This record gives sequence, C-alpha cells and structure tokens, in this order.
Amino acid sequence: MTDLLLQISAVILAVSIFIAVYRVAKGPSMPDRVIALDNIGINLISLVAVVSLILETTAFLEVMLLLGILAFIGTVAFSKFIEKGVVIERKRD
Amino acid sequence: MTNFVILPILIPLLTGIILLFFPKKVTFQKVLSFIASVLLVIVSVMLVFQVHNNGIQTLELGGWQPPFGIVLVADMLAILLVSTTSIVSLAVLLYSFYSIDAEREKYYYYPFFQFLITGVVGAFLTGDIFNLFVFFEVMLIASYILIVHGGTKVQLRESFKYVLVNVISSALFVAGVAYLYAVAGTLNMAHLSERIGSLETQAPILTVIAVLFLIVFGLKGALFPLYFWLPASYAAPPSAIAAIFGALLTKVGIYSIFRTYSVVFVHDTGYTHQILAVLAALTMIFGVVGAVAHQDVKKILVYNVIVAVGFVLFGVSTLTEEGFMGAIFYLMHDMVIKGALFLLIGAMVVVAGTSHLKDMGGLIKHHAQLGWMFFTAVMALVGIPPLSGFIGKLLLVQGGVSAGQYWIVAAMMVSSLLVLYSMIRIFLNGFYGKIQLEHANQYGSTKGLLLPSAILIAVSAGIGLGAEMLYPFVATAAETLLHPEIYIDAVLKE
Amino acid sequence: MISIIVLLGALLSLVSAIGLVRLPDIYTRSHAATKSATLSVLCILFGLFLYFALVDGYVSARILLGIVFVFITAPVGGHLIARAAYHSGVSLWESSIQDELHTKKKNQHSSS
Amino acid sequence: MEILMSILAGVLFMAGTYMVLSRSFIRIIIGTSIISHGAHVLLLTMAGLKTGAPPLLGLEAGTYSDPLPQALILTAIVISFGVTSFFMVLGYRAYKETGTDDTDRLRGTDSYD
Amino acid sequence: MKSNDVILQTATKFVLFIILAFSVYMFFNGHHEPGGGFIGGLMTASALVLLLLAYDIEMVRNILPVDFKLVTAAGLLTAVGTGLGSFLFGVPFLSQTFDYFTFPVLGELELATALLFDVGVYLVVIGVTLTIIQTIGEDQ
Amino acid sequence: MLTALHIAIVAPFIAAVFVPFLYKKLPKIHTGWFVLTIPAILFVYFLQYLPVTSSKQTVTAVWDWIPSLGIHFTAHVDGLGLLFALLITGIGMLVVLYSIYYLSKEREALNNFYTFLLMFMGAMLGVVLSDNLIVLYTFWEITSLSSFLLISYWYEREKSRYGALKSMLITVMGGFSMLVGFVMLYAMTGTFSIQEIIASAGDITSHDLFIPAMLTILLGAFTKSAQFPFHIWLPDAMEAPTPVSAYLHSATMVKAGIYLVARLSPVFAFSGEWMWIVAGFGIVTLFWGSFSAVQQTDLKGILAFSTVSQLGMILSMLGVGAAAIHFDSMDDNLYIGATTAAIFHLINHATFKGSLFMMAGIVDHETGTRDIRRLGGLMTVMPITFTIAVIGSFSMAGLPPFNGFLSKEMFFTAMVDITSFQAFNMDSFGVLFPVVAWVASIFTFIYSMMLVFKTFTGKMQPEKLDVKPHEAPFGMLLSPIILVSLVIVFGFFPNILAYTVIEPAMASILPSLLGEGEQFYVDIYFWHGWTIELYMTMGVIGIGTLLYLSLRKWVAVYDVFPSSLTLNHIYDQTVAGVEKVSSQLTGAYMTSSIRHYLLYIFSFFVVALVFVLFNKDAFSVDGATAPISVYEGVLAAVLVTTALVVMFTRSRLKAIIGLGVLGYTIALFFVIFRAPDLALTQLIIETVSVALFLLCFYHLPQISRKLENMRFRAGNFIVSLAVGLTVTLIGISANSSRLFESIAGFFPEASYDEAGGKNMVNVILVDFRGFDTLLEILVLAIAAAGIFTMIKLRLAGRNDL
Repeated sequence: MTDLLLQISAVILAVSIFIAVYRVAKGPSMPDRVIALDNIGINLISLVAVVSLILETTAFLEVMLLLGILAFIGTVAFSKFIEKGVVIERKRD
Repeated sequence: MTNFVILPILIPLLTGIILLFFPKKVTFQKVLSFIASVLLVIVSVMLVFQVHNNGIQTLELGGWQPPFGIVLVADMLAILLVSTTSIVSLAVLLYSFYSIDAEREKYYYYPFFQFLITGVVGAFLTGDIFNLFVFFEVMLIASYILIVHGGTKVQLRESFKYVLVNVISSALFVAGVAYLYAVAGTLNMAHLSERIGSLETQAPILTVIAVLFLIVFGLKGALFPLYFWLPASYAAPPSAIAAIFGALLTKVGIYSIFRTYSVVFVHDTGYTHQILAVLAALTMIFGVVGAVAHQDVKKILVYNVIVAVGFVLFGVSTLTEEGFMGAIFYLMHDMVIKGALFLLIGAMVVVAGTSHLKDMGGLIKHHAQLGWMFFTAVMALVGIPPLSGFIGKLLLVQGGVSAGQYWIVAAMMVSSLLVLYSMIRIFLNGFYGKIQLEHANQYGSTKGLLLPSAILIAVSAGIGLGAEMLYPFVATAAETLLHPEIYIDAVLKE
Repeated sequence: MISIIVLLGALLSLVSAIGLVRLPDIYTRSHAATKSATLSVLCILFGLFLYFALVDGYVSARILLGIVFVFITAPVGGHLIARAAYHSGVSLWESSIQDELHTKKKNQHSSS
Repeated sequence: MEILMSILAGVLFMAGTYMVLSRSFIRIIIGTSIISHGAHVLLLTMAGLKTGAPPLLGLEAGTYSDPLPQALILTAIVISFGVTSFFMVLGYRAYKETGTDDTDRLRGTDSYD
Repeated sequence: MKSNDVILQTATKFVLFIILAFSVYMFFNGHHEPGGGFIGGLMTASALVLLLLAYDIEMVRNILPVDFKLVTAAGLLTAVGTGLGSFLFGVPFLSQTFDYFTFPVLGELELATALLFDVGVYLVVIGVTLTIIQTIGEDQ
Repeated sequence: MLTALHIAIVAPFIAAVFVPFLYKKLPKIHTGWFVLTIPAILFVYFLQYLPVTSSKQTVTAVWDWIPSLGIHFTAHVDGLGLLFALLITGIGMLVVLYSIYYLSKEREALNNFYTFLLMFMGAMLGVVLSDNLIVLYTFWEITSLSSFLLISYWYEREKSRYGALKSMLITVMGGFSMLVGFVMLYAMTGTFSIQEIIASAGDITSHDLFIPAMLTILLGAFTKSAQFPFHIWLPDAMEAPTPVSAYLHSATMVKAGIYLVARLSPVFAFSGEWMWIVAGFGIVTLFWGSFSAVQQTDLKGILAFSTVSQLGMILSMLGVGAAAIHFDSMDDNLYIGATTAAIFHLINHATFKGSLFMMAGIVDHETGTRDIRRLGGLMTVMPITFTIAVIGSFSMAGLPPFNGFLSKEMFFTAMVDITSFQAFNMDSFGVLFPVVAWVASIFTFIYSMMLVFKTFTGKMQPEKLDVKPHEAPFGMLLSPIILVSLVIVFGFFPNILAYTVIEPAMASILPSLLGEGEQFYVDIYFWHGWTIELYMTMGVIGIGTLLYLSLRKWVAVYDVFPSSLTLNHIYDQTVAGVEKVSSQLTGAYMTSSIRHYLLYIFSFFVVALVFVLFNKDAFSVDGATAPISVYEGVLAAVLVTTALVVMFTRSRLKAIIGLGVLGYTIALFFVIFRAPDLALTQLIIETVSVALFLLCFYHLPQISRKLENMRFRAGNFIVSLAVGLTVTLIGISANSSRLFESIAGFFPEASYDEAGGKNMVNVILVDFRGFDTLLEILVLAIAAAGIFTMIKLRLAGRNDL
C-alpha cells in the first residue's frame, strides 16, 4: 500500500516536471521559462525525496539540500541575466 | 627504486605545476623547463635499460593490485616512445626559446608545454584504458590551448574545429569504455587481454567494440577517413607548437591502436586487422595526395604526418614480427624526423617571410646550413638509407611481404615516391631556384633555430646507422606485442 | 500515514504545475509555481523526515536544514524572477487591474 | 531498464549530433555537452542498473551498485566540464575576433594552387 | 537601469553561511558519505558565485584578495605532494594510509592521507571555478 | 671487421666532408687538385686486385651493420665488381682532372660540386663492391641523390631543376621497386647476401614470388640504366656540368643497372621471362635511342640518346647471353660470346663515350654553344678536339680499327646466334633481334657522323657564336686524349682486356658454366672471315652513308610523331596530372568546413559500426534487465522531450535552459540508479555550466532561421538519427552479451578495511584510482589557465610564422 502510494506520488511528480518542461519549451517569455525551471528544481527535490522513500535509503539527503541551493542560485543567475543582461556585474556605479 | 616508472610523468607534471606559480618570470621558466626536459631524457633512457635488463616494469599506483587500481606499465614499446618523446620535446623546447614571443611566454607557454608532455608520456605508460582516456584529455586540453595560444584569428578559427572534433571523439571514447566494461567487466588492459584471450566462444560484439576503438583512436591518430581536422589545425599555431603536434600528438593515437590491437583485441584478427590494413593503405594514399596538392610548405608537411600514420598502422595490421618492428622503428623515426622537419620549415618560413612556395626561392644562397639540413631530413623521411626512415620502411615491406599484402606494399612505395616529390619540391622551389629579390632585404635570422633540428637529424642518423644497437630493444618490444602473455604476466603477476 | 503526506505533497505539486500551464500571465504563474510548489516540497520533506525518524529512529538534521533553506530561498527566487520579468518588459495579463510599480516608476521618471 | 536507458543515450547522442552539425557556435557547444551526457548515461547503463544499494558502506546493505563506473563517470563529468568551459570561452573569443558565430564563415582560405 | 538588490543581498548573507557550512561538512564527510573534495569544492565555489551574483566582482575581490590561479596551482601541488611522500617511504606513488587518533577534545578521529589529497582537489576546484568566472566576468 | 677495402669504399665520403673546408681555407688552389688524389689512389689500390681476380679468386670482407636483420656491409671483390671499380676510379680520375679546367674556381661553388662528386664516387663503389643487397640498395639510392644534386648544380636554372627532379623521380621509383624485389628475394632465400642467393638460386625458380621479384628488380635496373621507356630522364640530365655528364651519365651511374642485371643473372637467368624481358627491352632501347639521337640538335642531346641506345645494346647482349646458362659447360657453348661482348662493349663504351662527352664540353666551353645548327668548320681552329671527335665517333659507329668495331661485330654475332636457340620461342620470334640490331646500327652510324661532320666540317658561322672559338687548354684536352688512346689501344690489342678483366667478370656472371678449376678463355680478334656479321657492318656503312647524305629529305619522318604522344610529354602530363588531380581531390573533400568534416566522420562511424554489427551478427536483445517503474518512464519522456526541444529551438536562451533541464533530469536518473555522488556532481556542474553559458553568450546573435534551410536540417537530422541508433544498437547488444563478471566485487570489502572509507565512490576517487583524479584536476587547472590566457593574451592582427 505504502509503496503503491509512493509510486503514484512519484508519477505525479514526474508528470508535474513534464508539464513544467512544456512551459519551458513554450515560453512565451524568458521569465516564464525561468519560473518553470525553478519549479522543476523544486519538484526534483520532491522527487528525490520520494525516490529515497521508495529505495528506503538516506543516501540522497545531500542531493536534496544541494538541489535547493542550486535551484536558488540558478534562479538568481537567470533573473539577473534577464533583468540586466549580465550575470556578474563589474563595479557598480 | 619503486617509483621509477612514474618519473617520466612526474617530472613534466611537477615542473608545469611549479611554473604555474611564476608566469611572469620568463628566464626562470626557461631554465626550469630545460632542466626538466634534460632530466626527462635521462630518466627515460635509464628506464629503457632497466626494462631491457629486468623486463617489463610496472607500478601499481597507490599500491593497489591490478585490475582494481591503476597500473603504469613500462614495456619496451612504451618506454622507447617515451624516450623518443623526451628527445623531441627537448629539441622543440630549445627551439621555443628563440622562436616564441615574449607575450606568449608570459602566458603559461612553458607550463602548457610541460603538461602536454605529461599527457603524451602518460598515455604511453598507462596500463589502464580509462586512465588512458584521462591522459588523452590532459594531452588534448593542453593541445587545445597551445593551438589557440596567442589568439590570432586563424588560430581561433582552426582551434574551434580541432576542439570540436576531439571533444566528440572523447565522448566516443567514453562510450567505447562503457561498451567494453559491459562486455568484459574490467578496465586494466592486461586483464582485458587475459579475459578476451580466454574466450572460447565467438564474441562478435567485441569486434564491433574493436572497430569503435579504431574510430576513436583513429580520430586522434589521423586515420583515414577521420583526419580531416588535422591539416588546418596543425598549420595554424607557431612552428614550435606545430612541431610538437606533428611529432607527438598523432603518435599517441597510433600508439593506442597499436596497443589495443596487439594486446586487447586479438580475438578476431582476420577481420579487424584487415580493416586496419585497408584503412592504413587509404591513409597513406590520401595523405600523400593532400601533400602533393598543396603549395604551402606547412600544409605539405602536415599532410605528410598523415602518410606516416598509414605506414605505421600498416605495420600493426600485418601482425608479424617484422611488421611490428617496422612499425616501431618507423614510429620512432617519424617522431624524430617530423619534429626536425617542422622546426626546419619553421625556420624556413622565418627567413623567407612567407610559407608559400611561389613566393620563395634561392634560400640556399644565404642559408646553406638550413638548406642542407632540410635536404637530409627529407631524405630521412623518404627512407633513403642509411638515415632513420629506411630501417622502418624495410621492415614494413618485409612484414607486408610476409603477410601477403602486396597491394599495400605497392601503395606504400607509390606514396613514398610522392612523399619524395612533395618534399623535394620544397627544396627545389624554396632553397633552389631564383632568389626572390623582393624578399631579399627582409631575410630573417636563423639564430638558435638550427641547433634543435641538428640534434634531431643526428638522432635520426643515429637510429639508422646504429640500428643494430637499437635492434634488441625494438625486437623485445615487438616480441611483447606479439605475445600478450608476457604483458599479462608482468602486470597481473600470476 | 507518511505516504499520505507525501501523496498530498505530490498532488500540491501537480496543482502548481497545472497552475503553471493554465494561468494567464507570468506574474500569476509565478505565484502558482513558487507558493504551492514550496508547500508541496515542504510536505514531502516533512514526510521523509518523519519516515526516517519513526521507522529508522534517525533524526536527520540535513532534512531540517533543507526545509529551512527552501523556506528562505523560494520567496526570494520568486521575487527576483517577477521583478526581472517586470523590468524586462513582460506585459501583465490584460485583465490586471492595477500596476502600481508602473505608476511609481513613471513618477520617478518625470520627477528626475 | 537497460534497453530504455540505451535508447535514452541514443537520443542524447542524436540530439547532440544534430546540434553539432548546425552552424552556430552556441548550438555546437551545447551539442558537445549533450553528447557527453549521452556518453555518461551510457557508461552508467553499461555497468548494470539497480543491482544494489548506493555504494555507501554506511548503509549496511547486502549488495551494492557497482561503484567503479560511478567513479569513472564522475571523473568524466568533471573533465567534460573543464573542456566544455574551455570550448565555450573559445567560441566566445572566436566570435569576438572573427565577428561571426557561423562555422561556414570560418572556413578560412585554403588554396590548392 | 539601476535597481536595488536588498532582498537578494540580505538573503544571500544568510544563505551563504548555510552553503559554506554545508560544503565544509560534505568535504570532510566525503570519505564516508556522499561528498568529498569535488563536491565540497564545487559547493564552496558556488557559494562564492552566489556572492558574485549578489554583489560585484570588485566587492568579492575586496573580501577575498586571492589570486585563484595560485589557489589552483597550490591545490595541484598539494595533491601531487601527497604522492611525493611515497618516494620517501619507498612505497608506490599515491599510496594512501589512514589511522585512528585520539584527540583531547574531539575524541577518536580517523586521519587519512587521502584527506590531504582531497584538500588538493578541493582547492583546485575552487580555484578553477573562480578563475574562470572572474576572468569571463571581467571581460564583459 | 673493418678492412682496408671498406675504407676504400667509404674514403670518398670521408674526403667529401673535408672538401668544404679545403674550399674555404685554400681558395687559391683549385679544390679539384685535392679531390683528384682520391680516385687516383683508389685506382692504384684496386689495380692490386687484378692478379687476384685474374686467378679466379674473390676477396670478401664483412663489417657488421645490422647483423640482426641480415644486413652486413660485406665488401666483395670479384671480376665483375673489380671491373666496375676500375672504371669508376679510372674515369673518375680523368673526369676530375677535366673538371679542374672546365669549372672556374672563381665563379663556381666548387665545394658543392666536389662534395657531390665524391659522394657519388663512394656510392658507386659501394654499389659494385657490396655483396649485401640492402647495402647495395643504400649506395644505389645515394647515387640517385648525388646525381640529383649534380644535375641541379646550377640551381637557378629552371631546366636544371626540371632535369634533376625528373631523374630523381624515375630512378628513385626504380629504387623503391628494387627494394621490394630484394625483400622478396629475402623472403624466398632468407638472406640478403648475393652470393648466398646465387647459391640457392635453383630452389627458388618455382616460388610464387620469383617472377614478381624479378620484375621489380628489373624495374630498378631499367630506370637506372635509362632503358626505354624510362630513358627520358637521361637527356634532361645533360643540364649537369659536362664532367658530370661524362662521368655519371655515360660511364658509371647509368651502368649500375647493367651491373645489377649482370650480377643477378645467375639468380634469374634460367627463366625465359628474364631472357625475353632483358633482351627485349635492351633491343627496343637500342633502336629507340639511336633513332631519336638523329633528330637532336644539341651535341649533348645526341650523346645522351646515344648513351641510351648503347646501354640498350649492352643489356640486350646480357639478356641474350642468358642462353648460355642452359648448357652445362662451356664446350661448344655458342652463347657465351654474347656475355663477352657485353662486358667488352661496356668498357669500350666508357672510353669512347667519355671522350665524346668531354669533346662536347670543350666545344661548349670554347664556343659557347652546343647547338649543331650554329656550329661548323671547327676542324681548323680546334684540330685536337676534332681528332678526338673522329676517333670517338668512328669507334661508336663501329668502324675499324677502333674498339667499337670489335664489340659491334661480336654483338652482331650474338644476335644472329640467338635465332638458333631452341627455347622460349627464340627460334621463331628471335629473328627480330638481328634485324632490329642492324637497323639500329644504321642510325648509330648516322648520328656518329653527324657529331663529327656537323660540328667540325662545313662552313664556320662566327656570327652565330658569342665568342671567338679557339683550341682548349692542354689540361682540358688531356683526359679525352687519354681516353681516345685507350680506344685505339683496345682496338688493336683487345686481349689486354680479355685476360685481365673480361674473363674474371664472366666468371661472376656465368658461374654455373664453370666446373672446378675451370676458367673462361676469351680471345678477341679482328678478322673472322667473310661472315654474315661483316656483311651486316658493310651494309650499315653503305646505307648509313646514303641516309646521312640525304638526311634533309627524310628528317620530316620525325614530325610524324605527334608531340603529345612522346614519352616526355607523358611524363610531364603525369606529373602535372598528379598535382592537378590531387588538388581537385583534396579540394573536393577538404572544404575547411567543420560541418563537412563532421558529416564524414559521423557517416563513417555509422557505416562502419552498423556494417560490422550486422556482418558479424553481433546484434542481440536479451540478457537481464532491471524493471522499469512508471515514473521512470515519465522521466524518460521528460528527457526525450527536453532533448527535442533543445534540438529544434532557435532561441539561444531556450537552448541553454533546456540543457539545464536535461542535466537535472540526468541527475535524477543518477539518483534512481543509486549514484548519490554522481547526482551531486552532475547538479553542481550543470548549474555552473549554465551560468558560464549565460556569461559567454550574452553577446552572440540569436540563432538565425534563415541560415539553415530545410534540406540542410533534414540531412543533419538523418545523420544524427543514425548516430543515435548506432549507439543504441551497440548498447543493447553489449548489454546482452556480458561475457565476464565486473571487477566490482572487490570494492565493498576493500574500501573500508584497506582504504578506510565507507563511500566507495570517494574511496575509488581518492585512493584506488587517485591517479585519475589527480589528472582530472590537472585537466581542470589547465582549462582554467587556458581560459585565462585566451581572454587576456591577444596577439590579434599579428602574422604568425
């Protein structure tokens, strides 16, 4: 029972990711894609968690945390890129 | 000394790392690289004798027995090539002192150079197929940078192509390792050899993998029809770099084919080696056709690099003792003489102010030494005895005849003749002929540029005249390759 | 029990995904993507934490850290994107009623 | 699963190859990156999938997945990162210097006379 | 267009410590749990990248006045250096060893030369990532 | 062991090293005087061997070069070798003497000239005195080289370079072919020693390689000896200074081919192919050379074709002489005479042709031209030269009482005799030999007369000459005078040669005829009686005179041949054609477009692998596979979709984001496949890469749609699909044939116990395979330094050399 529910959750999460990928492909604007990407990152965390449950292992805890960190950094980078055209700024004035 | 085998890798590696700290101290860089290169020559020659006296030398890195850890294997073939590499690299280094401009020197030229040598030497010495991949990458990334070093337009243009092709071939390499691991479950070449050699049943998939590896190494080693990237990219960088490329880089690919096709993929030689033989023949023909087609001295020489690939691999494909010995002799010869020729052509371009044959002429009037050295080197390249190319060619012909590959022997001779034609044209139109007056006032100087080539030509003559002294070493090398058991026993110590 | 929490989280994520597709403009989509997705991941991580705590008796600081981290960063990320979208000129849904930033900026512009 | 993953690796190779064959720098570089992904996936697949617990002894499982390919892939990933970043900068510089990102305009002058 | 990044910068200060702490944890625990020199190094680097994103190059340079190329070289030297020790002891190159020591405060700890090697890896990864990003960032 | 003999052979090389120093240090003295000592000493040295060889002894001295490969520097002096050695040193001496007066020490680069000449001399000695085929080959190639250098001595002249290249290409081609032949001989007999090969000659005649070996070796000999159709290099070689022509291109080098044929006769001569090929090529060359000589207008041109023709004559005699081997003993052996004639004529030719070349050189030197249309009436101003010309030419034409007459008579005898040989169809088709020989001799007569009378008689045309002609200095005349004296001496006393030189040489060529302690008896005499040969000679003189006098009327015959069919034209066309075809071919595929290159590479990848896969029947789908969960399937769909999006998008940013998604999905697969370290690494690296992509490609333009049309993309798609399929097919097959267990079982136990780590992947990275990791960070470091360099170091606009 537990396992079935977990499998269903995994499928749902995977489908969510798929939908988000659709958004990435579709756009229409760049920020749309970045939001979708952010969403994919978060869903990935969930999916890894579910997979950890399915596999009953603690090996992937770091992966989840890292995903969180990276999704954040990625989002920051993209939004800066969209907003300012540069990712890393030189001396601000 | 336990760690003797790793010294040829460690010396350039450590030198390069130390040099990374002091990019702007050019004199220090020169001195240290020179010392390292000399040391490398000494150590590798010592290793040759050690291998000769005590058999194959191995080093289990980290103390882990193969096939679990990485093992360095200095068998005779590897260490002979390492020695040749060390000599060529020393000569090229000397040439660099006078030919590389100061800005380049300040931007890590010497460290990159040392790292390139590290990669080349390591690829020769490793006994693990994945480690071979890693050494390839070391060598390649250093070569990418050396090609683009300086960032002129033509360098950027050609290096883009060069990098692209090599990145793809690296990916294919990984794919090849993947397949091989699936089938054979191990990475150590001796272990692979043992496992594949023990097969009783047919393993057709291994043949496919063998061909895949042929493609991967063929891409690095410029085998037909995979060499297209080579001519332009080798002609783009400064002569010293072109020399080290022309002399060494393709040889690593060839060596890898040599190694895998004599030690690992020996289950279906009638099939795989016939493919290799045909490709080798096509390589020599197409290579020399390219050389004849060009009027640019650098291009002519670059295409001749391809011809040599065909020669050596033909020797490999014969699976005979003569063929193997011929391939080894020819490989060593080609490293030396291609290095010399690239350096000489470099000096020639410096004094002529152009690399196009139509714009030069009569150089021998003012640069007789250069001219005669070039002539001698060409003769060595073509295989005129008693210079170095001859002995390899003789053995290759013997191997071809005893393997019954008459057509390929004929192709070899035809391409030799055309090699002669393509190269002697440089001599006739560049050194001989009417002096081109419009360039007369800007003739450059060959100061410091001739000594390195002189060393290499002397080595070439030494290989030819002193073939008897070299013979036992080469024979041992061929022996090891013909009998993989020797290699397996030395590595796995069973 | 735990699987139900997880399933809940998964469903939330589906909701946010549907929102991501169905909602009309970037700003509303951003809302769906960040808010409900954050909730979904918190649910699932909490489920995971409970599972290890109850089943294996293993209290993982890393999961807690993860929860905290997502909690902090998700809103910041959402904010940044929305701002970037706005500044790069992505238009609002036609049915939006107010655009305060726009008027503010205009004022700034005219005053300076 | 292995067959599925082989197909996925094939798809990655296909996508990468297709992009590499196009004319703009950035697509080519992305293409090489995808091909490397394909190779890594292939290596993992070829080692056999789902054969045991993650290769961490702390988990005290009965069987573990083959750790060797994982280590190899890790090495390969890092190397391909280095190479890809170099390649990217190369593309960037080539664009700045030659003023084009079209490989067809990068032919150069090769004369055969 | 000028815009303020107060929210980002505030969040960054906070997040940065989490990341750094976590990366150090992953680095030291790498021998037993997922992690190690690579991952630790990359995480530290990404923390610094975040810093670069939130602030600017000069700012980061003021905080960390280090030539990352030298960090790279130092890392390489460390990694090779662990191998060089083997010359002294007459064992194969890169032989690693480990033992358990009891420390006054920390209790029994495992010390492995592999860790030293990993330090080299760690340094190289940080050095490389930041060299690349800084160099490109400066060029734009 | 190194002996005096070896030193004698390499002495010229050693001397050659000192020539440049002498030239530099002692500019007052003509370098030739120093050089002269070398052939002189060597000539005397080799004379000492005459008694040895006359008593049918041979001298052998071995010096190891590469004994492991059967390559010994074995010096072997027998009759044949000594004959050539004496020719080389003797004529060499005269040529050097002549050159001292011919080449000005003020204007010419004598250091080069004499270095090359000495190199040649040493090489030539090496060829004729080596018993080892490989050593012979070594010296053989050096003769080609030094010939090249001597022909192109005046390197600023276009024609010199042309001639040099031509001679080198043709002779080196022959050399390569010969090398293959030698290797085949080695494959049959297991030795490179000529004497040993001769000893085992009987065993190899039925070997498969026998005929190929013979043909390839003969190709070498024919190219060197300028046999039809390879003779075309010789006329162009006349661009060399005249001493060189006299030495290399008439007396010595061109005879190396004849030497080789003679030397290997005992090996091959038993076969009919040998006889027909050698004799046939010889006789055709004889005719063609003499026929072509008549149309020449350049003195040296006439001499060149004459040399071609005479070489053909010697060769045909050697070929015909092979008939003798079919008899067990010398008694009543009708065919021995041919070999005798060959050797005798070889010597005669060296004497009269050498003198004629020197004569031509003198005329050239003193009048400034060699064109017979501009010359005439020199008899009165250059009487000595005229005398030399008369003696030389008449000997060449085969007129009594000169030595040429004797050998010509013997030649006719041999040609007539062969028609009675009862094997290899000689008795039927062999009749062509005397007929062609006779016709060729008529032309020989004509051009010999032209040499003398066009140059020295008739009216002098001073207006056509740049300088006022006068007789040459005595020193210059000395060498030709010595040579023509020999012409006369050998004419009257041919048996001086018969006992000392010819008999021992024959013993080398026809060893099988000699029993224990036997020797040849050669007796050459003038008067044979009223034989058919004498009638033939008379016919030659009669018809030849008529034709010479009516030359103007029939010379138009030569115009019948279209110039596009001449061999020279064919050579030029071939060389130009090779270049042109090469350019076109190379230009066709070396487009310098990376896309094309990649297409070739990928196509080859697909074709080769798919071919092998199915040809070897390696494709199979079975073997254990892990189960697939639904969510994994969905994720696979995500991966495929993303890949397709990235493939077909035209937006740069979309492609980069797509790449990021791709990387993250792959990381998720890593999680599913229990690889936490991989997932971690992949995630971070993907993020950093994406950041770098953004950094780098901000400035690049959008991917334009216009650039890539449908066909372009369809082609790419097909290729990439094929690549993907190939990878998949091999992957499935490899998965289905896991032949061996993985070595993975070792790691779980060893990781903690021996390496002290619980994370196996990390333990492998830092310990088991720490070396990989070390190199991997090296790659990273190099990449970083490289990126730094690439951004900072810009030598743009600099032209790199």
